[in-house]
Parts: sequence; C-alpha cells; structure tokens
Amino acid sequence: MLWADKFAFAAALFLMLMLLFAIFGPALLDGVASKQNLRARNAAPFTVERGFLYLLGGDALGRPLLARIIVAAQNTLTIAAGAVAASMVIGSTLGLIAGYAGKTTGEVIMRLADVIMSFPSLLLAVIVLYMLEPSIGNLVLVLAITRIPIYLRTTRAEVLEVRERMFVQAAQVMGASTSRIIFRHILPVILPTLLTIATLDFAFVMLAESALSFLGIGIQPPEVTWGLMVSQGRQYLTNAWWLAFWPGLMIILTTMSLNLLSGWMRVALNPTQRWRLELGGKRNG
Amino acid sequence: MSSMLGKRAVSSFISLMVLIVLVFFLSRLTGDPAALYLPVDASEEMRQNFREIHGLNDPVLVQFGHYLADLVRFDFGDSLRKARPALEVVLEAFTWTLELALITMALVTAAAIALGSLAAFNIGSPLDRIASLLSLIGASAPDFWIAIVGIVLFSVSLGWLPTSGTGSVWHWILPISVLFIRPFGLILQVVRGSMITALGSAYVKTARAKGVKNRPIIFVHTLRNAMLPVITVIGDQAAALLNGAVVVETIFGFPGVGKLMIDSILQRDFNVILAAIMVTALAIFVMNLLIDIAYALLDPRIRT
Amino acid sequence: MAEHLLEVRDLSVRFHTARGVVNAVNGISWHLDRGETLAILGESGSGKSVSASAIMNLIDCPPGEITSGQILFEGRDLLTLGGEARREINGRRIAMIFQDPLSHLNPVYPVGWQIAEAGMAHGESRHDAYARTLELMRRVGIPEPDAAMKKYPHQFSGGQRQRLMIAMALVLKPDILIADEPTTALDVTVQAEVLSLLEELQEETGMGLLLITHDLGVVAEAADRAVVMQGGRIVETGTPRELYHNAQHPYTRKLLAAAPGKGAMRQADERPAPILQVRGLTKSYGAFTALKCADFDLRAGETLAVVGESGSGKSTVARLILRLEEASGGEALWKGEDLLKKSHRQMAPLRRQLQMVFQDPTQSLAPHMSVFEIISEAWAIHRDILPKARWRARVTELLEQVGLQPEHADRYPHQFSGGQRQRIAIARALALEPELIICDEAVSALDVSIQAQVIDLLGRLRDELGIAFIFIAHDLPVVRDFADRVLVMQKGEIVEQGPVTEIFERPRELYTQRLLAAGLDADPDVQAGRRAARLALAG
Amino acid sequence: MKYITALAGLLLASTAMSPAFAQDNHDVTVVLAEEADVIEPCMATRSNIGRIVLQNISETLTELDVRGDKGLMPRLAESWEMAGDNTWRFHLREGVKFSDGSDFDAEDVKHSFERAGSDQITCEISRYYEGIDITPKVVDAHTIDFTTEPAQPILPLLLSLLTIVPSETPLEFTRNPIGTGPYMLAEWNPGQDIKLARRDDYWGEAPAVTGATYLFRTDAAVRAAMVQTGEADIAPSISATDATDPEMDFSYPNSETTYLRIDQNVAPLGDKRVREALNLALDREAFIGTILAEGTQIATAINVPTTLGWNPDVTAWPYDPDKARALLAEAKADGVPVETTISLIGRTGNFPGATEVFEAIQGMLTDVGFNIDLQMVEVAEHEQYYSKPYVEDRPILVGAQHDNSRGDPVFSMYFKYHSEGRQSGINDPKVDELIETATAATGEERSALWSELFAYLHDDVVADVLLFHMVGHARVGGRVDFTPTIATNSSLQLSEIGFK
Repeated sequence: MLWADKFAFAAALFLMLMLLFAIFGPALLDGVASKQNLRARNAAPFTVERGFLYLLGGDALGRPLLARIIVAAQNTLTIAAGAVAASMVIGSTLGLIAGYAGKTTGEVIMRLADVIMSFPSLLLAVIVLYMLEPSIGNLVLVLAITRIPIYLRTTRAEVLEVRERMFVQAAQVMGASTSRIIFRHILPVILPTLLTIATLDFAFVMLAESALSFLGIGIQPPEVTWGLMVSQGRQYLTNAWWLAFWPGLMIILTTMSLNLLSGWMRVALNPTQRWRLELGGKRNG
Repeated sequence: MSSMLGKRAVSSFISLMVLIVLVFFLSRLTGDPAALYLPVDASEEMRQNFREIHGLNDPVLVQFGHYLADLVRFDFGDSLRKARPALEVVLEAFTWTLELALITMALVTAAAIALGSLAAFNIGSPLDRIASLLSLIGASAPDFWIAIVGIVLFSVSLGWLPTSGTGSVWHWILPISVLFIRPFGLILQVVRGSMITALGSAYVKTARAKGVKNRPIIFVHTLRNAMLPVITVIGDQAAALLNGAVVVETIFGFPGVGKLMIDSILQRDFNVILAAIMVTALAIFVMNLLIDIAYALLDPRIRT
Repeated sequence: MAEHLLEVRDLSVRFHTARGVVNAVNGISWHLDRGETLAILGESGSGKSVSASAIMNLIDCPPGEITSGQILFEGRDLLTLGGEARREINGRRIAMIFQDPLSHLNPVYPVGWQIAEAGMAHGESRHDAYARTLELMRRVGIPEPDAAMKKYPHQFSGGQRQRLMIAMALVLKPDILIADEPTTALDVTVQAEVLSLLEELQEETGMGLLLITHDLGVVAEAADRAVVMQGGRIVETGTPRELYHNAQHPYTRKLLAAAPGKGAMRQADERPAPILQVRGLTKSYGAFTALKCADFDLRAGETLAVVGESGSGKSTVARLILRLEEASGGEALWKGEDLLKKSHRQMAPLRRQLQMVFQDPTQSLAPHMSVFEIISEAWAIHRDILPKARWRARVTELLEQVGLQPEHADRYPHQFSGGQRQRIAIARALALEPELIICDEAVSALDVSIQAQVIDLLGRLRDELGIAFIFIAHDLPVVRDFADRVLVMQKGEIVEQGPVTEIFERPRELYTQRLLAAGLDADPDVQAGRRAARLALAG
Repeated sequence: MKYITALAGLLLASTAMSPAFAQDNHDVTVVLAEEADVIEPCMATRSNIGRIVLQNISETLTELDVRGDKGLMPRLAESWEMAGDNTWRFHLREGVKFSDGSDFDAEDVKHSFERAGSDQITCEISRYYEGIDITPKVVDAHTIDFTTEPAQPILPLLLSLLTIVPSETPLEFTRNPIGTGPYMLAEWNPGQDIKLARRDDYWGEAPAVTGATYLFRTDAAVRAAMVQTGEADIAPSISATDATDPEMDFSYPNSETTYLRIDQNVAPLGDKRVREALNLALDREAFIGTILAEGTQIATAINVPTTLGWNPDVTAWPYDPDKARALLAEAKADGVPVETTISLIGRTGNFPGATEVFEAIQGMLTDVGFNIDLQMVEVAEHEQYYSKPYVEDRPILVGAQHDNSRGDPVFSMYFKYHSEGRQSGINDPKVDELIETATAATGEERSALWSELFAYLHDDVVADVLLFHMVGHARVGGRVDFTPTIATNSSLQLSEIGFK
C-alpha cells in the first residue's frame, strides 16, 4: 500500500534508516563517535583518507561527523518522540475530558491550557532543568509540557464536533458507556488529525531542542543531538560549514519525511480514502 | 458581544493570575539572584545586604504579598539588573517586538494568501509544488542557522545589508526575513488547503452559473470564505511572535521582549519576567479579540 | 426540423476517477422550446444533472471529459465556444438554480449583493442591478425586500432561500432557466409554492424551464414533457400523462410502482394496553418551546407515524423519549416506568428495548468501523444477549434478514449505497431485539425505488417480529402506506391524531388538509385535483 | 565584488545608518557582547560597564599602566605617600571639573568611597575593600588621607578601581553618570545603543576620538562581521574561530585563567596522588592552536605572569598518562575509591569553545582511568557548585575562569585558597598563613611571599588543575588605530584610540 506513494515510500525508508541508527548506532559507534582526534579537527568532508566515517568531515574535536550523526539519532529521536508522545497522550486525554465532561470541567481544563500556553517555555526549561538534572528525560518533560495545549485544544474542538455526529448518538441509543463512546467512536475519528499534528510537531520539537541548545539551556555535552550539533557548529559556519550543515540537513530530511508520511497516513487511516492507495498500488505495481 | 467580551476578560484574568502565581513561586525556586548579580568573590555580608535591599530575605509568601500590593497600585517593581521600573523596561522592549511582529505578520499574511490562493487555483502545477517544497524546507531549518547564513551571505560577502541592529529600514530586512520563513510556510499550506476546499464549494458553482469571471470568483467569492481557518493560524503565529523571537532578537541585536525575557530568566530578574509575561499576555488577549472581530467581520453567521 | 431553443445532441460525458472511467451520460439527446417545461427524471447516479452541468460549463475537465455531442443554443454549439463567450451566456441567457440553496448561496455576502452581482457581472450598472434586485425580491415574495437585501443567506428560511436563488437567476431575464432539484429538502407546502412561483414566472417571461428531479410528483405537477434517465441513458420520453398511464420502459414502470401512497391503508385494530404512554411531554430552549405538552399512546406492535413540517417538533419527541436530550417536563411511561426519570445507568439496560434508525445512514454509521463491528457492538455493550462465539453467525443472519449478503460484514459503510447503508442501520437496531424502533425520517433521503424497498423491509419486520414503530416523516404518502395511526404536528403541538384512514380520508383540521393538498402525486390527474384543492384552501 | 560592496556602502551611507562610513568623522563605534544594564560608575569593575565608563566617563585616583611597565600611574591623584604606619595621603589634581561643571575636590573622593561601600546600594567595587577598615579623611580641598586597619600596602592599587563621582551623587544607582573623564554620556537608548560625547573642558589632553557609540550583540560571529562590514570599528571580544584576518584581528592576554577547582573534602580528591594524576592526564599543549587560540599559555598559577610574585621556577605539569595511571593504581591499592564517578561541571559559554574544552578534558581524564561525568550548566547553576557551601554528595571538579588584571595576587588568593575563602577547595594552615602575611607585606618581601605561595600551591598542595592563561580576540577596523591590551577585558579607554 505504501508502495503506491513513491515519496511516502522513500520517506518511510529514510525514517526506517534513522530508526536503525537510533537503535543500533550508539552500541556500534559510540567509541568512534566520541574519540577525539585534534589532528582531524574540522576535517573537510568528502574525503575518505581518514576512513569513511570522516566522509562528512570532522567536528571541532576531530570526531567523525558521520558517526556522531548516527549516534545522535538516538537522543534526537528519543527526545522528539518522547516529547511528542507524552504531550499527545496527556493533551488528548485532557482534551477528551474537556470536550466530553461538563462545562465547568471543560472550562477549567481550557484555562489550564491558556496558562501553559502563556508560560514562557524558556522559563519552564530553566525551572525544570535547574530543579532536576539536565537529563534527556527532563528535557522531554519540558518540551512535552509546552506542547500539551496544542493537542488539548485540537482534541477538545474535534470532540465537541464529533460528539454531535449521528453515529455517536446511535451508540448512545444502544446504551454504550461513556468510555466506549470516547474510545471506540470519538477517538478513532480524531486520531488521524492528532497524528498529523504529531508528525508536524516532531519537527517543531527537534527545532525547539536545538534552539534551547543555542541558548545554552538544552541538552549539554557529552550527550549529543542533532540540534546540539547544529548549535555547536554554528560558530564555525564561516570556516567549517559542514559542522552545522549535516545535522541541520538531517533535521530537515526527517521533518520532510514525516510530513510526507503523515500525508500518506491520513489517507491510509481513513477507510473512505484507503482505496486510493490500494488502487494506486495495483496500477503501479 | 459585550457580555462575551466580559466573560473573556474574566477568564483571561483568572488565567493570568494563576500564571503569575505559578511564575512567581516557581521562578523563586531557581536560585538566589544575589549569587548571580554579585561577583563570585563578593562576601556573604554583601550578599545579605543585597538580599535585604531587594526584599529577598522575606518568606516567599510575604514577598508575594508585597508584590500583589504593589501590583494593585500598578507598580510592577524594579528590575534587579537595570535598577529601573520593570514595566518601563518591558514596554520599551515590547515596542520593538510589536513592530517586528506586526510587520512580519503583515508580510507573511499578504504573501501566503497570494501564493497560497494561486497554488490552490493551479493545483498540481510547478508553482504549487515549488511553493509546498520550499515552505516545508524553510519550516524545518533551525532559525539561528538561517540567520547566521543570512548575515554571512548578505552582509559579509555581498555587503548588501547591515548585519544587525535597528537603525534603518535596511536593518529590518534580515530579521524579518528569518522570522518570515516559518509562519509563511505554515500559513501558505493552510491557505492552500482552505482555498482548495472553498473552490469546491457549491457557491462557486452558483457564481460560475451566474457568469462571474475567474478573478472575482477567487478573490471575492472564495477567499473570504477560505480566510476563516487561516485567521486562526495567523493568530497562533502572531501570538508566538508577540512572545518574542528570542533567537532572532539575540542574533540581530534586536532589543525585543524575547531577548529581555531570556536574559531576565537567566539572571533571575523576577520582576521583569513577571512584567513581561503580563504585558505579552495582555497583548495576546487583545490580539485574540481582534481575531474574533475579524471573524465576525468576515463571516456574518458569527455575528448573530 | 424546426430549430429548438436548446438542443442536446448525442451528449456523452465521462469522468476519470481513481476507480476508473465512469460514463456519466452516454449519447443522450433532448430539446427544450421557449415557454416549455421539460423535466429530466431520474434517481441518484442516473446522470440527470450532467447535461445541465455541461450546458453551464460547470464540468471540470479533467477529471470530466465530454467525449461526444453538441449542445445547440439558438443554433450555436456551446461546446465549441470559448470560455469568455460561455461566461457571457451563463446568467444572461441561461440561468440555473440548485438544490440546497443554503450551500449554493455564498454565506458571507448579503443576498442583495449576490443577486445584483448576476447583473453586474454582465455589465449592468450597480444602480440598475440593485433596482432590479429589489423588484425581483418583491416579485418572488420575500417580505420587506428593502431590509432583506442587506441580510445574509442564513437569516432566511429554506423556502425563502430558494426564492432568492430564483430571483438571482432571473436578474437578466434569461431565455432558459435550469432548475436542479429545486424543491428537494423543502417542506411539502413550500415545495408547492416554489413550483407555482416557477410556473408563474415562466408564464410572465416565456422562458424555457428545464426541471431536473427525482420526484414523479414534481413531474406530474409542473412538466410539459419529461425524459426518464437511468444509468446515463434516456430510457423514455413523453408527457407526464403518457408516462404515467402508458409507460413503455420497465424502469419507468418500476419507478411508478415504487411511488408510495398507492396501496391499501392499514386498518387500526384494537390491541392490548399501550406499552408507551407519553403525557405532557414538553421541551423548551430558553423562551422557545420546541414541544408543548404532547400526549399519545403506543401499543405493542403498532406503527405510529408522526408527521409535520420542519420545526414542528416531531424529531424532538423521539430524542426526548430516547434521552438524547433532556425533557423540560412531562413523562414517558415505558411499560409503566417513566423513562424520563431514569438515571443514565438505569437507562442503559432499557435501551435495548428501544432502538432508533436515523435519517442519514451515511452519518449514523461510524465510518471507521466495519459492518461486523457496527452490528456486533450491540452485543459488546449488552453482554448478556449473545456469547461472542455466536456473533459472526448472528451478524450473517441479520444481514440476510435486511437483504444484504454475509460477505458484506467485513466492508466499511462507505462501500455501500444509501439504501444498503440504511439496511445496515436497521440490522444494527435489530441486533438488540428491541420492542420499539423509532425511525426518524429513515427513508427521506433515499431514492423512491429504494425507499419502497426499505419500507417493505420494515413492514416485514413488523409483521414477523411484532416490533412497534414510531415513524417520523414529512412525506405523507409513505406514511399512508405504512402507519397504523398518525400524529400530525405543527409548531411543537399535536394538532390531530387518529387512525391512518381517518387522517387521510377525513382530516378534521385545516392544517392537516393543507398538508395533504400540498403533497404531490405521481398521477397527473390526481395531482390536478390536488392543485385545485390547494388553491381552494389558500383562497 | 568590490563594485557591489561600494554600491552597498553608498546605499547604506545615504541612509545615514553608520557613522563609520562618513569620512572626517572621528566618532567610533564599539560593539560589545552584553548590554550595560546600568551605567553606574561604582559598577565599573563589571566588564560590560567598565568598557564604557572606566576612564572615559569616570576616572580613578590612580591607574595601572598596562602598555608599558610604569606600574601605578597618577590620574586624579598627582602623588601619594605613606603618612604614618596605617595612613596613605593622596594629593589631588587641581583644576579638574566634573561634566556637570562642579569642581573636583577631596570631598568628592570621600563621598565616592563611602557611597561605594554603602549598604543602601550594591556597588560591586566595594568588594575590594572588604575586610579592611578604611577611613577617609579630608585634609584640605586637594588632600585626602586614608587610614586603614590593618595596614594596607597596596591601597593605591586598590584605589585604581574607585571611580570618582561628585559629592552630590545620591545613594542610588544613577542613570546619568557624572564624572571627570574626557567623555560624558550623551544618549542612552536602552537595548540599542549608548553614546558618549567628548568634553571640551577636560583637564587633560583632548583625545582624538570625538564621540563613541556602543552597540550590543550577543553573537560573536555577528560582532566580528560588524567590524568587517564597517558597521563598527572595534569589537573588543570576538571568538577565536572568527579571528582569521591578521589585518584586523588582535589577540591579547585577557588576564583570565581557567582551572578546575577541586574540593579536597570529598574522596577520592583528598588524595594527593589522585590530584597529581588529574594534572598529568591532561595534554595541555594539544589544546593550544586547536580548540583554543594560538597565544594561549599553559598556567602554573591562577594569576597571569605579569602579576606580582609570579613564580617562573614553577614548571607546568607534563603530559604523562602512564604516570597518571600508575598513581591511580597506587592510590587504589591504598583503598582510595578512585573509581567513584567524578562530576566535571562546566559552564556553557564561559569562554569561547568552553564546551569543546570540557569535552576534551573529559576524554583525556577518562583515558587514564577516571570515571568522569561531564555536566555543562548555565551560570546560575554553576554558581551553586562554585561557591561555598559546596555540594559534597559526590566528588566534583568545577571548571571555572578567574580574572585578575590588577597586578597583585591579593585579589585572588584569599578567595581561591584560604580555608575561609568562598571558592577555596583546600584547608591548609601554611597556605592560610602565607596569604595573611603576604597581604600585609610590602616590596620585595611581598613579592617573595607570593612566589613561595604559588610554588607551594602548585607543587606541594596540588590545590587544583590549572589549565590556561587565556587570550582574548579583538577585531579592530581599518579606520582606527588601537592595540588591545590585558586591560581590554575590563576597560576600553577611548583616549587610547587613534585614527589612521
């Protein structure tokens, strides 16, 4: 079915590769990626004289960029996926409650969302990272909290609309319990929207993490993420562009892949649209 | 309308109060400003004296009481670092942010609507594809990266634009361009999608049956209908800009509220943080109000 | 051969869809003369609107493609003209009005402007266009036209909106007016008024009127000639009378046979004590009262029809009994227990006895669930009905009972036609083995032939399973064939109730009489009588 | 390319955006990293304020010569001498006027001193007078005595930090600093720029620069670019990576010394062998010219070589990883828990390349067998580790940078090494005693005592892991003539700038 959409297929392949990097990268390459070699400092890309790991060049401490990018995939994807998943689960749960429960509960939850939205995310980052350790888990926490309102508002708005639909009333007439209506009837309908937002948010979170590193309050070495690499490589932009370019390119490619895949997913998740892919597959395959 | 406004004001006020309480207490958990403000070799006596002068020795609840009492008299306290009224500092910075946000959003809106409408009308054309691709790439590149590349390219290598600062019209081009990219990509996509839906509407058929020409069909009949979801996104993006564009302000030396906020946070200048939050919250409240008014102006169904 | 005002010759249009090429119309030909009303009759999917779209240049190419044929307007082939020339003809020479005027009017502009725009788009001055608009709004019977010009579409009723559409079409006094299902979804009384208006206007201007409809009654009421379409082809042409009395093609005969309101009415026999007693049922929204003190009984196995125009409160009755909304007052005793006083928890077990079939099966079936999941959900909710092992077999049984195939169980709702979907919805209701099914306009959205099949199905279930029905409808002929007793509602009140024979043959209330007179009959002769009665009542 | 640049220059000049483009214009533009939050003379020891205020707006009684070796030079004081055991007498310059027109006299000096030490405002420079009881006494309009308890041999040096304000200056931060310097505050647009204008009634020689505009840019690359494009004339601090143009870029010792502070109270850092191993594990040479700029010196003391008593006989620790491993093994055999995870705390943005330096240090220490957990933290959190009371739940190395351009170790030693010092990680009676005697000593004796202390700390105590004397980089535009010095880190005298 995926084959039907060539772009989505390429995107899926790319993301699979990233996933493999994330899972096996650190185990295989951790030593190489953190091995400093000041002679290979800012080594230029596209030469293989130092081995193919230096294909993309070396960083400011002479560590091979390719290896670092592969190793960094784990942290980067963990942070982004963790933050997106946490904010989506919490946000949409609150949104479901706000949309389906009484007016007062809904109102309180919405005001909560307002508060989170106007709480400066940088302050939140400083507070959390000051009071807790500046670890990946806590960074996920910070990023997740700031993204909750998006899911909360979207979910609530969708629930308010979907709950008025006929098939929800049909379920009510059959005597379905509230939880059944929410999880069996409402959630599946709004899930594609949430997943679409989640894929877009994935990019946002990667960039936010990078911006936090830029401001000096994000992930800190020796941990490494693509965002951190971009932010560290920034000062070498004029004389060693590759330090910031490759990890930046990875962020862009991952984002684009997710975007393409989310477009495909929106169709694939919808029974009334799915035939497009099934048919396309037959015709092309 | 006025009762809705009142309700809105009340609920926003409640949110704001909760926010202030949270920020007030949480920020005080992040360390002693005296340690940051004074040089590392300052004596304990000096620190004690500093805390005494700024009321930091009182129990936090008492500090909060003082703060509220002052707030009622519209006194937002003084900035620790700048030894000036916090509100004055914030309003100064906010003026910059406001200008930057307004100009950027005006340009983004105009460009995204024009290009998005054309892309929607010529769906699948090269224009459509290029616009989508560029907006996607632009939206996923780190902004500080774009900013520095922009300076290196346009200021240092080509010498066309000043690197940074606020002096003339030329100074605004780079920061606005960098800020432009992300909301532009997003709004372009929304305009495109919304216009595609609207162009498929029944009333477009009616207009064609009436013999209305293409241009009024796109820009009179369809666009106004397609604007409703677009306005929501414009509002969200504008709100983000009103909160300050930290990265761009930092790099281009723009004295906006985002830079002020990050500096105050890192320096634990609590009064400035709180004043900045209140000012931006008020601005966002006003902006949401404007958006509601825009809704009502655009769609008569909302008016009644 | 005399030249016709408009002639379609051998028109074929096909659409390239992802499912392959669909031939929408295939070599159709018809013509329309000045002052004449031609009806194109067909069910959904018959291609009846395609030729009109081709005339108005509303077919998007791609995906549409006109593969053959000519459309001759005053001797010129429209299909060979350029875009600008066709735009010039649209609105000025040939105008069109549509079904569902709410979505066909631009929601964000005042109606006066939208009407005047038709003139201004063709070079009329603003002043003239507005003057003409005012005159037309008065002519089509919009109250206070001066003020109404500044209002927006949503501020008008459905009938008024269709009148506005008509006014918009007439701004430039076109030679031809195409009306695509102009009265569908309007109340019967309003439908009759709109058709009369079109007829009057035609007499005034001498324009040719092309009436596209699925309703035999509309043909009988308004058409001079009719073409019957099926599957993209014209199967028969003739005057309404010829078609009614002397249909040649089996499809035409099938359509006529499916037209409701022909069979024998059911005789209400006395039955045991009522299972549902509704007393003083009231619902108000603030100052507005949607339902005022409704009293009625329902006996086991009985079919009670609730009829009335939109806004009469007929659906409210159903929603209150099923607790989809909370009543403001009164009681509804189900076997002696007041449903309105049950908590939601207490209500849950009772729900299996009371089921509902909604108007629009597209919306009442969850799009993300397969048919099996939809039907078996009943047993997932009420665990004691059926062990899980038997679900599959029972679903098959139910599908067969409603006339579907067992293999349909694993498909999704969008893969079915409207009629099939409504059968699925009925199977879902049956899964709980209810004693009462409330049908809220359950057949209104269906084509006539499908409507007849579904009514047949319901009738069979009633007889076989002894289920009682509350049958809410605005369509009187359907009610006539199916109900035991009828409740007539108007503005939230029950104005008359009684056995179906009494209501249809000896209506006591003026409102009931009006409703009956406004209904359209497929028989042109019967319809002529109705029209006389209608005029008498109006006068 | 040239054509385009010229065109752009024309364009920009026509919009009058930068005074640097106008010829015959002897105004300069200086771009600093951090905005001056206040322009308060008594805060002039803070570098972002000092670069604007010190000797430009406000002057001091004495001034340390950093270009030659003249030592302490007169400024507002023409001469000074000991007038008794504990009293210094200063003869003030006559005919000096403040920028508000009032005359400079001994009362102003007295007020300036008292104001700096007042508990009603938090003046940073007062910290240099802590722990000494100093009483100023006006003798006549142009003579003032400072009586100290205990005796303070370097009082004239200390007074090189005291900015003089008129006696009318209130006890709160002023927004309109009045001074005796050659410039006065002309315009202050918070967040954007600060402008100084040359005074006509300055007592000394009129400097070449007629006015100065200070701009603020956080990003080092932007600062460098601004000088390159002519938007600014001087960027006193740019990143080493950007200092690539020998025509414009100068490196200067910035008097900063980086080191790892060791809290010896927590095992295994109490063991001397472990501390030696830490020092031997680092290949300090490898940093220079790679992560850190050429010109960076390996430190053997916390003070730079130009400081009084700096000991040339102390040799830097060699890079000997094998010996480090051996020492660790030895310590381990004696039951020292050398495998405990040691936290290495670095501060983000502490100096250019800080993150890389700490990463490299972590790599080298790990290499010899230490178990190092690197944490890069922001300034507020760093402070929690840096100053007492210490976090003592685990062994911690705090990476820090210390600045002393004053020429005397007294400004460092007590804080860094006395057992009572706020940032001291050691508790050694001999160190305490040496510090106390040296502080009170004068002349050769003072110098010898400091020398002894430097050697003792480095070789015997192994108090810390000393790293580098850092260099700063400044970019100076082609229009102006200016050579940065060690003082450029804390001040920037406009009168030292000439035009080509």
